[in-house]
Amino acid sequence: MEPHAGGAQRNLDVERLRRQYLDMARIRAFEEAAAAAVAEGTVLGLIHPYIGQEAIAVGVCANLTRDDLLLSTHRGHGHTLAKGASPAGMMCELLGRANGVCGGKGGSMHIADASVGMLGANGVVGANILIATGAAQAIKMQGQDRIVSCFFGDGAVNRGPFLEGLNWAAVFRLPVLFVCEDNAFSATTRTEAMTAGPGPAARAESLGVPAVAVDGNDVLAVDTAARDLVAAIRAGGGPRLLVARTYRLSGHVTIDPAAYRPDHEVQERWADDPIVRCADLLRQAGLDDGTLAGDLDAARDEIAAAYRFAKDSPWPDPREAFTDVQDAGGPVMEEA
Amino acid sequence: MEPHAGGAQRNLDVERLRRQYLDMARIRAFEEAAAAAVAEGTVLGLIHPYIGQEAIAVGVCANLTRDDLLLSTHRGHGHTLAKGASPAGMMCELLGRANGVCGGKGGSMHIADASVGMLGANGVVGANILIATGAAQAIKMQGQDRIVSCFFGDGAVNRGPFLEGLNWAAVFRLPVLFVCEDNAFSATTRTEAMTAGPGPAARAESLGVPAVAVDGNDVLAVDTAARDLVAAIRAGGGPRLLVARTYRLSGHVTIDPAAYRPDHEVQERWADDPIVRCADLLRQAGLDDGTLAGDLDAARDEIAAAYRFAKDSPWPDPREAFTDVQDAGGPVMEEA
Amino acid sequence: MTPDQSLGQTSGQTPETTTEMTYGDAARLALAEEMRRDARVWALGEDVGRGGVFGQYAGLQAEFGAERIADSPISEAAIMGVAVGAAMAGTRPVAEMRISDFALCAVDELVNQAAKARFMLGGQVRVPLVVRQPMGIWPALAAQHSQSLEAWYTHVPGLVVVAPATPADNRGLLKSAIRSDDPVVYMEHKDLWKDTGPVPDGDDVLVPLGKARLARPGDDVTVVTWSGMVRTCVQAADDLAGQRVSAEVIDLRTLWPWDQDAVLASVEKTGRLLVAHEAVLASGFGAEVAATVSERLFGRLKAPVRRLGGPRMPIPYSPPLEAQARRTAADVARAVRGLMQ
Amino acid sequence: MTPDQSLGQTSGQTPETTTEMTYGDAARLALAEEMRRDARVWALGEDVGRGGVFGQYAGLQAEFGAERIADSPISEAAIMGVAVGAAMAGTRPVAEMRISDFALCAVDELVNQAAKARFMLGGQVRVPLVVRQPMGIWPALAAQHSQSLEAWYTHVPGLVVVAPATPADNRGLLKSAIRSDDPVVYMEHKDLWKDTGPVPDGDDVLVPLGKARLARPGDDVTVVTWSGMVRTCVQAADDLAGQRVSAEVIDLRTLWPWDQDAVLASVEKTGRLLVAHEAVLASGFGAEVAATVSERLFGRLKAPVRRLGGPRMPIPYSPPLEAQARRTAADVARAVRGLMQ
Ligand SMILES: Cc1ncc(C[n+]2csc(CCOP(=O)(O)OP(=O)(O)O)c2C)c(N)n1
Ligand SMILES: Cc1ncc(C[n+]2csc(CCOP(=O)(O)OP(=O)(O)O)c2C)c(N)n1
Ligand SMILES: [Mg+2]
Ligand SMILES: [Mg+2]
Repeated sequence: MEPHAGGAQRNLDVERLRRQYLDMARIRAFEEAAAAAVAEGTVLGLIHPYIGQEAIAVGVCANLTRDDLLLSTHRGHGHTLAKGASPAGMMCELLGRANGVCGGKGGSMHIADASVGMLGANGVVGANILIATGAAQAIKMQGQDRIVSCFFGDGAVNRGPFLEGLNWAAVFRLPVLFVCEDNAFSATTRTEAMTAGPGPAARAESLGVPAVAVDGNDVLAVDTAARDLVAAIRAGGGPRLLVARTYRLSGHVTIDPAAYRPDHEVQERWADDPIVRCADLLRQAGLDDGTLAGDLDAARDEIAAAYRFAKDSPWPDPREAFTDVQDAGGPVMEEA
Repeated sequence: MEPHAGGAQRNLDVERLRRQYLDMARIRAFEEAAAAAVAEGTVLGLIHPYIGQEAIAVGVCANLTRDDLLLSTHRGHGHTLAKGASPAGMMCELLGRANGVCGGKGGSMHIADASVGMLGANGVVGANILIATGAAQAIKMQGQDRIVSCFFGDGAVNRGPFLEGLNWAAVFRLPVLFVCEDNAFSATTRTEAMTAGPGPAARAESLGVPAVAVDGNDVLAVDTAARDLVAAIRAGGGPRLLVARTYRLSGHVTIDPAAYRPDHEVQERWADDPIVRCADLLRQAGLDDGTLAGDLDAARDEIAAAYRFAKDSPWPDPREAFTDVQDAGGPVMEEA
Repeated sequence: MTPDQSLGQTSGQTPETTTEMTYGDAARLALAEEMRRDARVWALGEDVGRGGVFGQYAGLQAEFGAERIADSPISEAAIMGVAVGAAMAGTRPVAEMRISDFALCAVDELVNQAAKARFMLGGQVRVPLVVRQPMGIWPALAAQHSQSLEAWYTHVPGLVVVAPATPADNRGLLKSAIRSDDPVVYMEHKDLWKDTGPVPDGDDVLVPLGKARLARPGDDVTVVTWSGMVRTCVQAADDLAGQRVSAEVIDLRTLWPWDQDAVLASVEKTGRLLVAHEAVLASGFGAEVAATVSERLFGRLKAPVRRLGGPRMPIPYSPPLEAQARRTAADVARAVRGLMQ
Repeated sequence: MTPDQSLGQTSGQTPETTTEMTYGDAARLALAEEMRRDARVWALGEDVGRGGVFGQYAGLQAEFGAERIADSPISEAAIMGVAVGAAMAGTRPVAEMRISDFALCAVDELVNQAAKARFMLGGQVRVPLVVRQPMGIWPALAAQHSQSLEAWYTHVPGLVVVAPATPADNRGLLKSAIRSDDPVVYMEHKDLWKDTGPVPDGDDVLVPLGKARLARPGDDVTVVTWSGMVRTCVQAADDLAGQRVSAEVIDLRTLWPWDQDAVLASVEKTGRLLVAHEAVLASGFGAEVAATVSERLFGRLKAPVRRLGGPRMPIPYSPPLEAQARRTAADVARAVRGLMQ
């Protein structure tokens, strides 16, 4: 594993960083709105907030095109937004409305927007690793000029698909960027206690996948590392793993008070908030507080509008439950 | 991964080595007899011969007690014999007779002899890794003074259970010796082409399991390496992996001509026959050719007697098919 | 609802008194009791140290320590496979799958290993293992957290399959499952955790495997059901009583072996049978019950055996869509009335 | 044996001539034809480059190259999961599981992912994937290489389930499966690979999914079966003909969706039904057929619907024990005669 030089040393592209700041703010605002919606009862399902990890999705997706594909986890809102999905379509999905991105069939844990290459959150930890690998194989086979990115958590490296998928991707030299978001937790258990050996990067390298580790709360570092890895992958170099160290600032789900974390730890980690850190960088680069606050407001406004739109949106027709199952032998709605 | 000093440098225990020579010869004779039985039609199932790999089972099991447990693969005759099972009971099992070790229910792929701690061959590649890990956890939990050994092939390191099992064993610091027999093939495909990265030892170390590699055709090297690893495990050091490089001298199954291997490769590997190498060592230590040939004859005679015994043994009563399924809700034989 | 009446007996002490508790607490109590009784019993799974996702392990790690209430990596295959090995080697593990859908990551370990080991090895080993698989629809959990696949496990030789519907049964059956020397797939319904009911006092009250429970007596029609649908069917029967239809509700409790005698006796009495379950209708366990009863009572039925089950669709997320996957008391009542015509 | 008569039509060219070939070769031909026709079709699995364990891929890597006949690591979960992703991303993979029992290492990928992805994502993706799972008893392969779990897959929304019994069907149905836009569990029977039969000429002769085949016409009793049991049942019917019992044998071919119309029409004619399969009787797919027919033709049956299936035991190794797990022509004939009494 090569430690990756932080991005700070490089020439700073302030516009790019500010777009990332805005995208991070949009994700934060989305997650806060989603949590509020759960509290309000307009969202019934479980929501796994991405709060504190925004720099990873944003820094990675800054290096992807719309044609590139993305496979995500149960904690997938951030990835989906960063890949370019509309917050309104996503919010409608969370509220189970007809115009949700998945027509209300999937909800938070299966959120997806194929129009921007986002092929699905996943309710099964680690399952997306194999799907992403297969998508990359299809890309290679079809001679397409695009890559796949695949996000998963530190807990997923203890499931078999991590080994089977990374080995496979390396054997077939597939264009896939694996991103391990190490937020310290597997649900309510500390991953560390359940993970032997030196960690995800060493595991990947033992499987023939070169790995790089970065501070996942430093969007510039993520962006820079991702840029290099994506370039290597696009050049036909085969799969890569980015390990991004971060911290889950919320509970595992919105309704998890996460009281198993000592207060001081949580406070320390909030002090490392990736959005605040990005703001600091932008401030150093000359942006004023008003501009930065304005971006946050804009993000919040956009998401608030999306939420209002979702609340006003229609419920799906019950008959929709019977569609999209299968062409031959699909279910038929019984007459009451 | 620490490369392991070959055993040759150590003081040679000739009696021990000769016992191992005899055990290897017994395995070879058993496999030859089993292959002949398939050709003759007295064995109907598939037989995966252990020919060429005898030094591994024998060198490892020389360091186990009868109380230690062993979990094996589809290629399990060698492990079973080395752990101390009777060839007659095993041969009866291969021939499907009533007095087979499993009463004829399991056959070659499920051969087992719990009375010597051999808890089963397995028809599913890699499945025994998790079972062995669990057995080790039970041992630890019960405060017993024994360990588990778990053999698997180079192909098994591409299945998820390798990761899940080794990680688990390391997390819980369990008394289990994993043994990867790298015989170059996964059925008819070369494992190398399907395995990325530096190999099983590196994978194990990335999972927190210290690994040692040896020449698996050198029974002395295997014995010595296993002795050290077993000592570390018995001392409470947690799991270890022994990677034993070898070569499958037969086809994947007896009926596989294995024509996908170049002749010269097969010839070279036969020149490295572990039994011949062991004989060389014993000759150097002063044993004469007559003694060595006598051991081979004794082994062949013992197995031939076992085979005759098996052929004369009774078939199981059909009603036996309905036993050992489950206490509540088991099957009932229908009256014709 | 009439008080529980048992078609099967309970064994052990005869309870004189009961305590009201939740389905979740009843299971917790059962596990604690069995762990106190037998040092070989232990549990393993993700987050069990913090009490499990539904609180069904709350407080147990404090009493029994981290070795016997063992937190695990996110490795369902390992949880199951380790449990198999640990069962073979002298312990009695309770393997927690968190959500039954995740048990699909461990099917080889359950079906090819746990279920067959005893047989393949000619009885040389036993696999006394309980696999807990919380099943069924819980609001808005969508398609990967809601399946009911009990029928699968009834099809697998070597497995016992249990699906308790009440707090009393969750205590008494979990205890029996833990004492079973064979692997038991133990499916608690996620929507029942908070249900309360009377549980017989005394720490040795078992509910025997394989015995159905008469959830509600009746004369006109038999409704056979299990798990989360039991309360739905009892509700329907209560509603039907007002319409002068007397429905007998039988809670199978154990799906393999299932209590054919109890079902056949009831249908012989009523002449009519509805089998109702939450799982997908097609190839659900209702088919086995219906096929068996149709054959055994041929010519003695007043109406065809009817089945009610879920449509063959993944469980949708949005409430109005999810509602299409649920079977309600109204659906049950309608089906029963259909049988009465 | 009478010539094959199709209850369903075949589509595409009307074949004028046939060629005799094995079940294995018919499948090989089908895959080759579809790969020639559609560059998106490819196959992946262990040892497929050397022709597959049963020769069903022989010669294909030479024609199509190692990218489209892709050897894989021993990673069933990856074979399945990769196929899911590759299907979503524009190709049409044929995933080879080698032996259906090994597919149990990949159930999450099949059931939680392949089967549900289209639905969960509201139709944004499709998963045109064929999973080949050679099933059934082959002499002395024992309990981990012999299972028949077709019933499981019929219970899973989103899946099509196919189990061909003849060379012609193995060609025509594999082609239809590959052209299906939904995931298909395609179960060839290991004991049929070497069976020969006439296969219609022409490279565009499909057998439609969901249509049964009349394997042998008859008047007195209907025998519904599939896969390896078809020839057993035809044999039994031939034997019964000598005893003046005229049995009609219907080969379902596709288990989901299954051809209810064909079955109901036949049983309406005969008034008697036996469903016979190799899989374990309990919760086998025969239960679904029996329950459906018993309900739909209530009062119009001359005898109870009977089922014949395997005992609920793992498949034993030793021949006399294994024989107890098999269902023979004599068993079928006996069951049919039982219906005639
Ligand atoms: C196979 C599987 N097992 C268990 C779960 C339950 N579960 C959901 S999220 C989660 C924790 C995942 O941890 P990690 O991979 O680190 O991702 P994070 O939640 O931290 O983003 C668990 C155990 C699951 N969804 N899938
Ligand atoms: C899960 C699974 N997949 C496939 C097979 C078929 N199979 C049996 S042995 C074998 C090769 C195993 O190779 P390796 O692990 O190196 O062991 P070896 O045969 O070389 O001893 C395969 C693929 C199997 N038994 N189990
Ligand atoms: Mg995490
Ligand atoms: Mg090998």
